[in-house]
Amino acid sequence: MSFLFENSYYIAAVGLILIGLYIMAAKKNLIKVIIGLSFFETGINVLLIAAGYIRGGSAPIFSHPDMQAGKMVDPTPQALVLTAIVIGVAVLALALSLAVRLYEHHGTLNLRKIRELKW
Amino acid sequence: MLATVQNCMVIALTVLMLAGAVCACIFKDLISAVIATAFVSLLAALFFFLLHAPDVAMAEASIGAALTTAIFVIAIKKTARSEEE
Amino acid sequence: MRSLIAVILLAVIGLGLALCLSDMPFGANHIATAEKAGRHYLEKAPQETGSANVVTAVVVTYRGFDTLGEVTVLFIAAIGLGMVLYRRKKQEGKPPQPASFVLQTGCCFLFPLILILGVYIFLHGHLTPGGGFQGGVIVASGFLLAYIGCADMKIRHRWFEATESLAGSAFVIAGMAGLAAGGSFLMNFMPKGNFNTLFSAGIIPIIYIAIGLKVGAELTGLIANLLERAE
Amino acid sequence: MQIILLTSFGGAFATYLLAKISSRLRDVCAVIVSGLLVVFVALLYNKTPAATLIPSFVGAPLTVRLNMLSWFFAIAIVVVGFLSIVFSFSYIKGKERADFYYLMMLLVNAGMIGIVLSADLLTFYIFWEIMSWGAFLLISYNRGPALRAGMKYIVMSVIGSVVMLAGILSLYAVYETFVFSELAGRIASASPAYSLACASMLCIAFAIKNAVVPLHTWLPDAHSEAPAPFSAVLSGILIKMGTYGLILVLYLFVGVKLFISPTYVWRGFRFVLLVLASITILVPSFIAVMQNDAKKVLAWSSIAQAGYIILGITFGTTLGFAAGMFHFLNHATFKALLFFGIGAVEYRTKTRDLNSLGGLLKRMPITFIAVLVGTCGLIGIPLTNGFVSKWLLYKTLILEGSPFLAFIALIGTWGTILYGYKLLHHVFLGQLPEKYKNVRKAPASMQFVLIILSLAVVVLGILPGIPLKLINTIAVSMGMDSMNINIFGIASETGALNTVNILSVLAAAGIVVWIILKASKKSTRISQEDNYAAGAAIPAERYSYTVDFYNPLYRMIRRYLRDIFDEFYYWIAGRVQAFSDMVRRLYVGDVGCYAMYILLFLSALILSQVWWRVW
Amino acid sequence: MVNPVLLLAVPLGLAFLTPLLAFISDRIARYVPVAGMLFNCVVSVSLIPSVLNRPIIVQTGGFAPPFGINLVAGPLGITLAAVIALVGLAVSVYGLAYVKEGATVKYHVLYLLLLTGATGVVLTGDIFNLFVFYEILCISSYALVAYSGDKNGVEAAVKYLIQGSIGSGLALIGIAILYGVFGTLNMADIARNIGSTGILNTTLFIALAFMVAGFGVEAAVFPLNAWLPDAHSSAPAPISAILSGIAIKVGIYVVVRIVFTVFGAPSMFMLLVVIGVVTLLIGEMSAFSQNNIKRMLAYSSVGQVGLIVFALGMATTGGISGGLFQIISHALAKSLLFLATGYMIYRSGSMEISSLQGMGKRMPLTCCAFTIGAFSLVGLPPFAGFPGKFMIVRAAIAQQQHLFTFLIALVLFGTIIEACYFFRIVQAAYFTGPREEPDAGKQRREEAPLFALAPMLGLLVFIIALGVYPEPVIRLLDSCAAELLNRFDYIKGVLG
Repeated sequence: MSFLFENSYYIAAVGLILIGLYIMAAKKNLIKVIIGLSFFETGINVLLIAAGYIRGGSAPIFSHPDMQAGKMVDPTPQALVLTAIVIGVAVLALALSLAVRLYEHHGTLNLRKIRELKW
Repeated sequence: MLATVQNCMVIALTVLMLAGAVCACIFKDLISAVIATAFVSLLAALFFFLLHAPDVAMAEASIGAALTTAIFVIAIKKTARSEEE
Repeated sequence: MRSLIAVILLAVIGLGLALCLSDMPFGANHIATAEKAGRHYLEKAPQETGSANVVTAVVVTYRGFDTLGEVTVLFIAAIGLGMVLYRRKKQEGKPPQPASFVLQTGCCFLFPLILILGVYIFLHGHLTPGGGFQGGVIVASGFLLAYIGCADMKIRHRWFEATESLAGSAFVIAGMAGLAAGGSFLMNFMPKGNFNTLFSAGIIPIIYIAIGLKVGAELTGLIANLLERAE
Repeated sequence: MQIILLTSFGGAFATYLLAKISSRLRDVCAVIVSGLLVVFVALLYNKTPAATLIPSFVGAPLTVRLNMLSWFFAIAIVVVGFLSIVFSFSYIKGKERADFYYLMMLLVNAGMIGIVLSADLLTFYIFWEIMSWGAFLLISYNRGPALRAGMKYIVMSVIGSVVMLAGILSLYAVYETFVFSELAGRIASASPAYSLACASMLCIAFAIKNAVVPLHTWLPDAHSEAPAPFSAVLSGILIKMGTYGLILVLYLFVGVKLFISPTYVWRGFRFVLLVLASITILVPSFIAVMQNDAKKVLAWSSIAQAGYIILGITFGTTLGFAAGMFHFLNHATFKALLFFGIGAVEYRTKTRDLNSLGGLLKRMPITFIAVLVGTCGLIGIPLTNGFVSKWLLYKTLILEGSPFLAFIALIGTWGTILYGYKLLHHVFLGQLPEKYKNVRKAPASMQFVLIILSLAVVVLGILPGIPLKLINTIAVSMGMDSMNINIFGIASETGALNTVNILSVLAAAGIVVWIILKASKKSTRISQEDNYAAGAAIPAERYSYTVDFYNPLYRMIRRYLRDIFDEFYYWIAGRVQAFSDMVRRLYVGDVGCYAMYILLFLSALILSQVWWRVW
Repeated sequence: MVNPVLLLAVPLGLAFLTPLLAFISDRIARYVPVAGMLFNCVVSVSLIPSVLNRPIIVQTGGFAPPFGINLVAGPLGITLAAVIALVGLAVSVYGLAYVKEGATVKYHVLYLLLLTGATGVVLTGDIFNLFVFYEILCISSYALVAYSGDKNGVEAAVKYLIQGSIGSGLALIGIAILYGVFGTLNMADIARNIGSTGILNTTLFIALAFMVAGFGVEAAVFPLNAWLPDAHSSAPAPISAILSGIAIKVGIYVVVRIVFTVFGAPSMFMLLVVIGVVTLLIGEMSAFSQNNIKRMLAYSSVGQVGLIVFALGMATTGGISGGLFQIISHALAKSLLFLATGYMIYRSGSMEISSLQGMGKRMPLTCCAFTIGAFSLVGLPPFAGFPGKFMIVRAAIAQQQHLFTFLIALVLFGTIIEACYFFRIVQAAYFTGPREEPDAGKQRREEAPLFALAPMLGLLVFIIALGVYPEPVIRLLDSCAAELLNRFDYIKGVLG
């Protein structure tokens, strides 16, 4: 149980990453694949934030003058995750617009059927 | 005591989150899957908050839960709603 | 069959990740020593940047270059989306169905409030949680609401394009000004002001305003593009 | 030296550029360039300049030098090059892309000059490659079947150059130098296995270019499909670059002392080369008999003649070396002559099919005489240069106790006689087909070339001492015994050769024959139509042409003369193609699969670390 | 001396300004990439002499390296930046003529940003910043592949996007692990923390594995390169040229930088070598029986990537500078090939090799450019491909190991296959098709426009110049190799 207590954030992160990858590798529908991509990215973000957490720390904002720097969580991963989230949404938007275009051309989003480019 | 409660809550959230993800994977109706995705994003935002990352939590909530879902829905509206052909 | 193979492969990858994570126990103080960047930021950010929100300090000054790149990524996404959905001839789609009265009124009522919230968030990025991105996204969601609710609202793309272009250029110009004034790109060359007040932290609020406007305009343009294509 | 290279390369491009202005200017420029080259090379006789082209190219200088050996080759190159350009004058006129043709001719020529001038392996390789791809473009020039020939050529050529590269760099890896003179001293002391490996790699590369038997398959197609002037260059000179390379390897790097030393390794190596050379003489000679395409006959004959050269050179004695070198020179003259002659015929009749030609003796007399002289040289009839070199070769083989090889070479010569006569007869003798009634003489520029080369064949046959003197100098410079040369031949106890004696004997025999002929009954001339046909007049198209000329022989040996190597190579190529097609199926087009590839790669890495800790 | 950060800031600023300029006139916007790349070209070339002695460390925001993001303008970075700018300049000039339809302004903006991303990747000294620029590069190439909006383009873009985002996600996991272990993102700092253990522990290795697998997607090494033939064959010609010439090279750079400088993992070198050979063989074999010319060129890029990775994996000065030389020569030659092919396809309307018949007559200069590019790729002197291949083979043989002897035999086998299919195309272009009378050829000539020919000829000049006199470049590359091999110098240079 204590293992679960300790690592539930990590479990959530790894779980999201793996589910995301599974969807991307095994699912046929392009929208599903993009959903998988978004899970994958969310999982990585959770992983990064969890890696930057320091037990007993507070948010890295000096909202009161008496706050101590020693008692704060690491701000760097948060900055990274901010960037990563925005990159994620950019990729997602582009992917969805491509999906719309793909649907116009092929009339389907089934990736098993969209195989004109091969060999 | 408080710590234990919080831990249990985190475990419950984890289970919920992964369940949501699995649901999104299983659902044949893409709109439902997208809603599940939004739910997962929301929980992730909650996680960020619990991990003392309010900036990220805000970003994830507004982007992951709101904006992404909107884009998904718009895109699904223009394509096919159901996963099977 | 494929699912099975995928599960096996993912199990191996999960195992690898777990092995890694066991090396970085959850909650450990990995930035205990002073030469770690995280520790440095926490301890020095208020003096060096004048920002109360350390994350903002990191995002805008210490790792400002990342942020510039990130803004660029969003810019690329907006432009790329426009390009992918580009249509040679603008076809006249059927006029969108007007939303119900309740929705319309609600949207029109909420729209300015959301905009104000967004602007507030990116103005106070150096003081409270939030910043240019969050604010920008909120602004964009306001516009999304307007698009859905107020169907007759037509905002010309050119304004968004102009805004994002100007804001992006402002970011780069601010960086260049730092290069000219302080000898290094994106240098926080302006006076730090009083700690924990609105007009403090040098160029951080300026950059965050630029980012907020840019992100808002880009995401709005993105949604507008997608929506237009839909109808 | 730099002037030579500059003229050759610069001239090639200048010609191409001038061609854009006018085609007349192009012709003039091409002739001037190739003529200048002849002059320059001739002026450098007996001089040994050396120069550095580029002080450092991928860490080594590019250097050139001239010595007797390379001068010997260079003069042959520039002369044949010059003649082929002159010959091209009318041959190429009115064909498409003539500018390009001239550019490539001159470029290939320049490449070959570069090869013989180069002082280090790197320079050698660079010029070798320039020559190879230039030749590829020229071989493909005629389209149609030429494309296949060109592909075959370039694939084998690339294989050859790749092997050569490996050989060169293996040498470099140990000795850290490309320069011939530095390598020459050091290899002798290397371990036999290592030097054997390097030598065989280089030998394979050169054997491909020289078309030694298991690696010869590109040559028949390439020679027959290339434009006639280039066939002459190809056969006369280009494949002999392989010979030059072999000489470098065997006599310079390995060293003649080591090469003919009785150690196990080198004896075996030499034995293999000798056997291959004799097969190269024997089999292609008879395959040539079987061909019905004039240029194919010559092409197979080139392989066989190259076999004589290799046989002489791999023998390793002064006499053998002299035989090989002299035969190289002779082959360059008479084979170029034959290709030019057949080219002239092709130019006028637009065909190379022996069965549909015939009786052109009256129509193209000069061409006939030239081809006659060339064939005599090819067969080795006294008073032509081919006789001298073959005589030297037999002498060597018999004296050094390899009568078996001499016997094989003799059988090869029988084959040569057969196809030589077939060629001559099918083209020039017999009946003249209707459609060639109005064939004109070859153009003047072609005749000029033919005459020059015919003279060369005869002069070299009567005065073999001129080149032999040179060859003797080369042999001595490479550490072999000297021969006693006079202008009419060799005067020594073992291999006395004097063309004056032969000349007088022949003259006497000729007179005797003439007297006998005079004294006997006069021959009567009979009209073509005057043969028995049951009283009916034979229509012109039913004239008996000689189609299956050597039918009994053909039936006898056909079974043994399949080009199994060619078939084998095609089989390999087919396998490779099929396998490549299979590999291509890896990219299935399903993006889920591709995602799996990525995951597979990652998990394989992780698994290997977690389980076996390999990294 | 110019600050190297301008190499990134100026094109970025220009790209942001382009939509504004487009309000004034589309014509001005078209010239923005040309201006940006010209600037980069001049700046990076002028920086080369000064970085040869010691790298220029550029701080951003005025913070010392482990705390702020820094750019490391070492010999390797600046050389690659110069190559990027040079090829980018040529291709952008080509784009002026080629890109006529569709969202042209957006095309030019994305194009400029793609190259900026590539420049950022090679210059940055911070691993997360590298990731960001890598994403700029990737995302703009996803979009540009779909530029024409036709069936194949969109399909290829979708496939590319999916694989590319899996790759970048995996790389980000690797970065996260590294940060979790060391608490720093500066590459030099990470390298210092890793030290010179030689053998990595499991955690570090897994981080490395994630990063290699992630960045390897863009580098297109064997199991990760399935996107490449699709994307390169479906993109518009200038984008294919950039993807083949620049983007995959940047991927290779990232992998090599991580393996050599950040981790200093000698145990991975052998893996690189083996992957390189496998990639080479599979690429060349797949190209062997292709009928679609662009797809064939794309597979040939795979093969070349294999060769480059093989060379870099040898981890000797000769091998690395050979590999880098091959990067440059391949960037020049392959972009030349794609540019030439672009107009050939434009004129013939088909990508089948058989449709190239008689191109030698119809577009002689384009065809000549194609031929020389092909010869250079095959490695024939006197073109740029020769010194590269020569150096690689020399370095491999100089290893004097049986394994390398075997591998080099495979590599040379691949080269032979490559020669086969390129020569086949050259033949098809020149020596097939209707035979024409010399006079009739004049009116059927349809040469590419001047703006397309000029960059091709420019690249051609570089190819020949490099092939004839490669020495200055090799000397430069030797110091690049030294930068990669001496990671302690790198660390000291950045952290002081």
